[in-house]
Amino acid sequence: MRIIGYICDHAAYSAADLAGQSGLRYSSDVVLIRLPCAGRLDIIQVLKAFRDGADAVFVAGCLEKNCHHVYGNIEARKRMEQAKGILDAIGLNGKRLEMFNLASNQDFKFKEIVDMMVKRVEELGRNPLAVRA
Amino acid sequence: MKSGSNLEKVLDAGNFAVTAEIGPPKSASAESIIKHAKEMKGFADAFNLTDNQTAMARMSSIASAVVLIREGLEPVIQMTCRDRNRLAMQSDILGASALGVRNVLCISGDHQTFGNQREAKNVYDLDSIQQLMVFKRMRDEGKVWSGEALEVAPPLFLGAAANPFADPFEFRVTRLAKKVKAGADFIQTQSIFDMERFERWMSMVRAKGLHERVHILAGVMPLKSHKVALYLKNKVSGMIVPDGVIERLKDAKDPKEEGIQICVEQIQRLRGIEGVHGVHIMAVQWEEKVPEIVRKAGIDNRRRDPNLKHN
Amino acid sequence: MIIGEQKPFKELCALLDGHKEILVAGCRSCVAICLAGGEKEVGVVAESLRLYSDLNGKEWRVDEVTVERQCEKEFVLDLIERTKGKDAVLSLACGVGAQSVQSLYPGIRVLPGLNTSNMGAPEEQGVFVEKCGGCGDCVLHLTGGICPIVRCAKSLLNGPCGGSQNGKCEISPDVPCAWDQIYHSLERLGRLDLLEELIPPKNWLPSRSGGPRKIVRPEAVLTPVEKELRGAKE
Amino acid sequence: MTDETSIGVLICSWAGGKDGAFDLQALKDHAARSPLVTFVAIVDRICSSSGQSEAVELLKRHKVDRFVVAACSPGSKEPLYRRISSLAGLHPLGFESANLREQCAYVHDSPHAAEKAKVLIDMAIAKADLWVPPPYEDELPVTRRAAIIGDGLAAGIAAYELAMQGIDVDLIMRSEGFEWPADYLFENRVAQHRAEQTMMALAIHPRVNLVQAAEVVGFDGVPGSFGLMVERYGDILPIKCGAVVLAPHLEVKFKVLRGTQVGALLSSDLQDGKRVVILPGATGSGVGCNCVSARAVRFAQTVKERSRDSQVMLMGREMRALGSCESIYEEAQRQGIIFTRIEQVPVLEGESPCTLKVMDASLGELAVKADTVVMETSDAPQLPSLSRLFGVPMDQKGDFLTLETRLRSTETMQRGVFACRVRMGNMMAEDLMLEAKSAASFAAELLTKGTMEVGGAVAEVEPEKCSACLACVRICPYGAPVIGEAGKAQIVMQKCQGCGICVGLCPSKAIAMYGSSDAQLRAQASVALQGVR
Repeated sequence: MRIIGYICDHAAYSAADLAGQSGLRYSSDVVLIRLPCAGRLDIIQVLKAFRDGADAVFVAGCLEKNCHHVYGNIEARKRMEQAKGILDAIGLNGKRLEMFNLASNQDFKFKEIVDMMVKRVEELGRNPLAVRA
Repeated sequence: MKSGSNLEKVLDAGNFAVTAEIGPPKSASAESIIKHAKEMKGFADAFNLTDNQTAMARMSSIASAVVLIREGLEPVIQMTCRDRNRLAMQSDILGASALGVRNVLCISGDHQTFGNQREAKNVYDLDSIQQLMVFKRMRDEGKVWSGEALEVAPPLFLGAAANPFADPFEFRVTRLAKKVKAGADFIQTQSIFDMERFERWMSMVRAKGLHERVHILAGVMPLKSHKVALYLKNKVSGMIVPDGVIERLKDAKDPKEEGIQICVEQIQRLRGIEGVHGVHIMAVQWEEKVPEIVRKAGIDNRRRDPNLKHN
Repeated sequence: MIIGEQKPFKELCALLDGHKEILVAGCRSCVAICLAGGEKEVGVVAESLRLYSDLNGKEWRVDEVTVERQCEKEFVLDLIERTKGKDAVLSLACGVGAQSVQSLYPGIRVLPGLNTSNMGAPEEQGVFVEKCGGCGDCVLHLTGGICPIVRCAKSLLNGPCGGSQNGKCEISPDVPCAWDQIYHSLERLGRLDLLEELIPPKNWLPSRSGGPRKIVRPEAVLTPVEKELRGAKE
Repeated sequence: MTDETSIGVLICSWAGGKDGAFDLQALKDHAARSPLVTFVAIVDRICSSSGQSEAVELLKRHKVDRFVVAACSPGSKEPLYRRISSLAGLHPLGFESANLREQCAYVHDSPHAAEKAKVLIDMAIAKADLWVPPPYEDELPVTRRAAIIGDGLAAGIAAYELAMQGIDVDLIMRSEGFEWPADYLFENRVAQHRAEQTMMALAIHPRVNLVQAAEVVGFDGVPGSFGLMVERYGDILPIKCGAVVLAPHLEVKFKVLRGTQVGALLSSDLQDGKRVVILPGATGSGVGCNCVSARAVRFAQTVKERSRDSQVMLMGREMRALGSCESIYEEAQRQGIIFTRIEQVPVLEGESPCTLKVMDASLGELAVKADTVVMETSDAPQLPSLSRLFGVPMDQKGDFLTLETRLRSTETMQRGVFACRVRMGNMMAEDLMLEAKSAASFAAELLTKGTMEVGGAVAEVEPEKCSACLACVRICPYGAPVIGEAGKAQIVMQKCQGCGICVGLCPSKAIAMYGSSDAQLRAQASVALQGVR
């Protein structure tokens, strides 16, 4: 299984760090990619990740109205909503993609998010492209 | 005399005219028109035949008019700008005229998206004012719009609609003036429920002297229930239904009876307004009630007193 | 500018069915600005198609390119290399662009990826509204700078119909009544008198009634001599 | 491999945590197998001074042009890596990090952690390979001068604070003279005394240039060197500065809704109008139902003191009395001033005497009779025009919207422009002074250094791809993109804060981003997903 988490360099990255410092365990199938802000991400990157076989992708930004870059997280959410629609149309369940908002002290929530995405892949099954390999 | 129609005669003689609306059927059979004709004969001076009302395909207003003529009633054909370009309008008018139709109501028409064939393409080559201009030229100059002469000009009594309840309110009288200038001989208004606003509009009409240049027939509609009233109020653009009317229908033991009663009272009140030369009754899918309304309102006497101007 | 929007993804897939070598071609002009066919949308569509193909065993090979203006021959000719071996071009340009690609590459099927909608303007980021009907006989001087041809659902020329209420059109409470706007615009300009004039039936000849319209600027067209001296190959 | 790149990999000896979640030697061998890598070394605690020296030494020796640090979270370590990079003679931003501790050793069990560490290090190498040196200037000169705009206490305090730090200040005021505005309410008399002294000292401070009867009409330039156009007696005066502090004056007034005028209320015995109700104002102009301010309590006390047999009532949703204001509140209660907690905006019926229909929090619906109704109102008339001119948006309360979320409460979306919020806290003078001091200290931070850092992880437009669609101009929170003279977008580097929102949005893919390019993000994902398909 492979899950890509695009996380913003502010609240989300801090929450992930805190999760580490708190020793919260999560699946090593989850790989994080750091973004300057969730608003940096575009749909193409996400689609390409799925084409490479990612079973799920999640994006984590700051809490709404609390974004380090004012509203980059809202921009990201809109784009991810669009991407979910595309995934559904393609026939790859849009539920494989989620956007989350985190505060920098939410290490437990970070772990919950990761666990939830792992569980979701278990429910939905692996990306058909990944299984075929 | 422009057309020699009965309606024109009644109005020019200064009598209080009554017109009533008949909706042509979604049918290839004229049975329902004949039925309405028999019920209503003698209770109105002329009968409007709607043209694909609410943008739904129905029997054509001209064909329906011919059925009516055969039954001995006088038709007013309605013609929307939605469904015909100027060529079709002019040819249809020539044809209708040849078949004995004298009265035409020029209207924009409900937008096609209201109907049951939303995908249709509308025409709107002309608007209703331009339509009046074209028909007036045909009648008065004996020419088609481009100026080419007609062998025989159609004798027409030209009507137009007016909606005192649409916005911008201040413009509504200007628009009436434009219609008069364009050639309207008579006006049939949108259904009136808000009497106060209508009176305000009429006073503006009188201030411009328009009531002396055109015959205004005030539109009325009997309501079957408060639900219908609410629908008109909330869903139909350009309709104002006061809460008092809705309450009356809601509280009534027999809402249908009450609906007729309200309509009758409205007619009586409208009759007293200076410049109102008649009423236009739109009993949508309730045409059989027209005789009752006319009788109760005391305007069923088709014998006219020539000394009374629009009584 | 020209406003268009992408056809639904499923429709794009259906259009491409049976083709193998596909070029998704965008345009950097109007359709980029209306977020329908610029390089980013080309990327999204191309990537989506690849993913769809992989998942459904379509074996599409999807290439992508975006040109400066798909409506201009010179820019479209730059695609010579990119179109080699392709059996379909999915054009994310407006209908004009798609046609110019087809006319220059008659051997390749050009499929429209967009529905070209109208001539309009961005009202705010992400909102595009039709403003001009291209009727060929402008009346804005009579209507307070607001076009009744496209902004009125019935293209009326002599004022609002009876369906205008509270500034809204009868077709939907979301649609402003153009004639209400015209009225208020002329009111602000102190020219309500213009509304009293009868506007006669419109000449639709310069609109679509005259077949495809063509505008020729003689001073800009190269004369036969100029063409000869340039050695222009037509 | 990109042409002419050479990557060094430095693995911190503590990357696997103190207990060593994975075998560093194996990781080193793994990284060394990458064709992109010139050398790999395990450095003993890279953040220690010996570790830093060792890192610099290694980078120099192997003549690499960029490197990967595989260590703990880069969050707080990046300044250190910049130093290492600079000392090694490389671009200060020429490194990528692999967070092997917080994102691997600490969160995964050991066999998995070892595998994951390899992935993370490969991702960092792939990203480093595609690294493009960004435009970067860490010593861009800054105009060492501040412009403070506003009348009143906040402006004065900000100007004084900056002047005391040796910075020349232009204090641009609307008012003609320089007078101490009397309508500030202090919690603390010592603070009041100090503020009064400050304001007096300000007028004669050699570093403060008072620009009176002046209106700012133009603002341009870039952070670090702004230009203001100030209109004064019909003349336009240009002012150059490196930072701007916006500190408009908040006027607080008591407005009579019914009955006796304010002057009469405060000056003489009340003849009629004995029942006085004081209401809080709402945002805008109407009656509100929010917080009862200490100022309103003071006003009530004054009325009560002038006319002992009057009935004075304060209404509001909240009775907030912070700090020593608590004593004012208690004092007022002792004096017999009535406090009514209301839930909704009261409805006034009739003239004087009138009836207030209120929703009391405990008693439910009440009808209160009053001869005089007074409402506390506040207005910062200069604020909206400053908001427009400087591109600092206003919030719903009509106050400046600042970057509070970054714990930098007076920083705004415009770099180098700082704003004092006028509707903070209890509207006590101390609150305003805190805002002013905060803004001054941020401005001072920028100006005293004399230089600023520009560039790095910024966005950049490729003009030949730009459609000038304005999407970036409309979306950027910082106002960094503009349409340049060539009719294409360009990003003012001094304003860009590197969020990349425009990069993800641009419909023509005409904006590239240093440090997080499409290719780099793509490469990281590809490596992470290697072998999955």
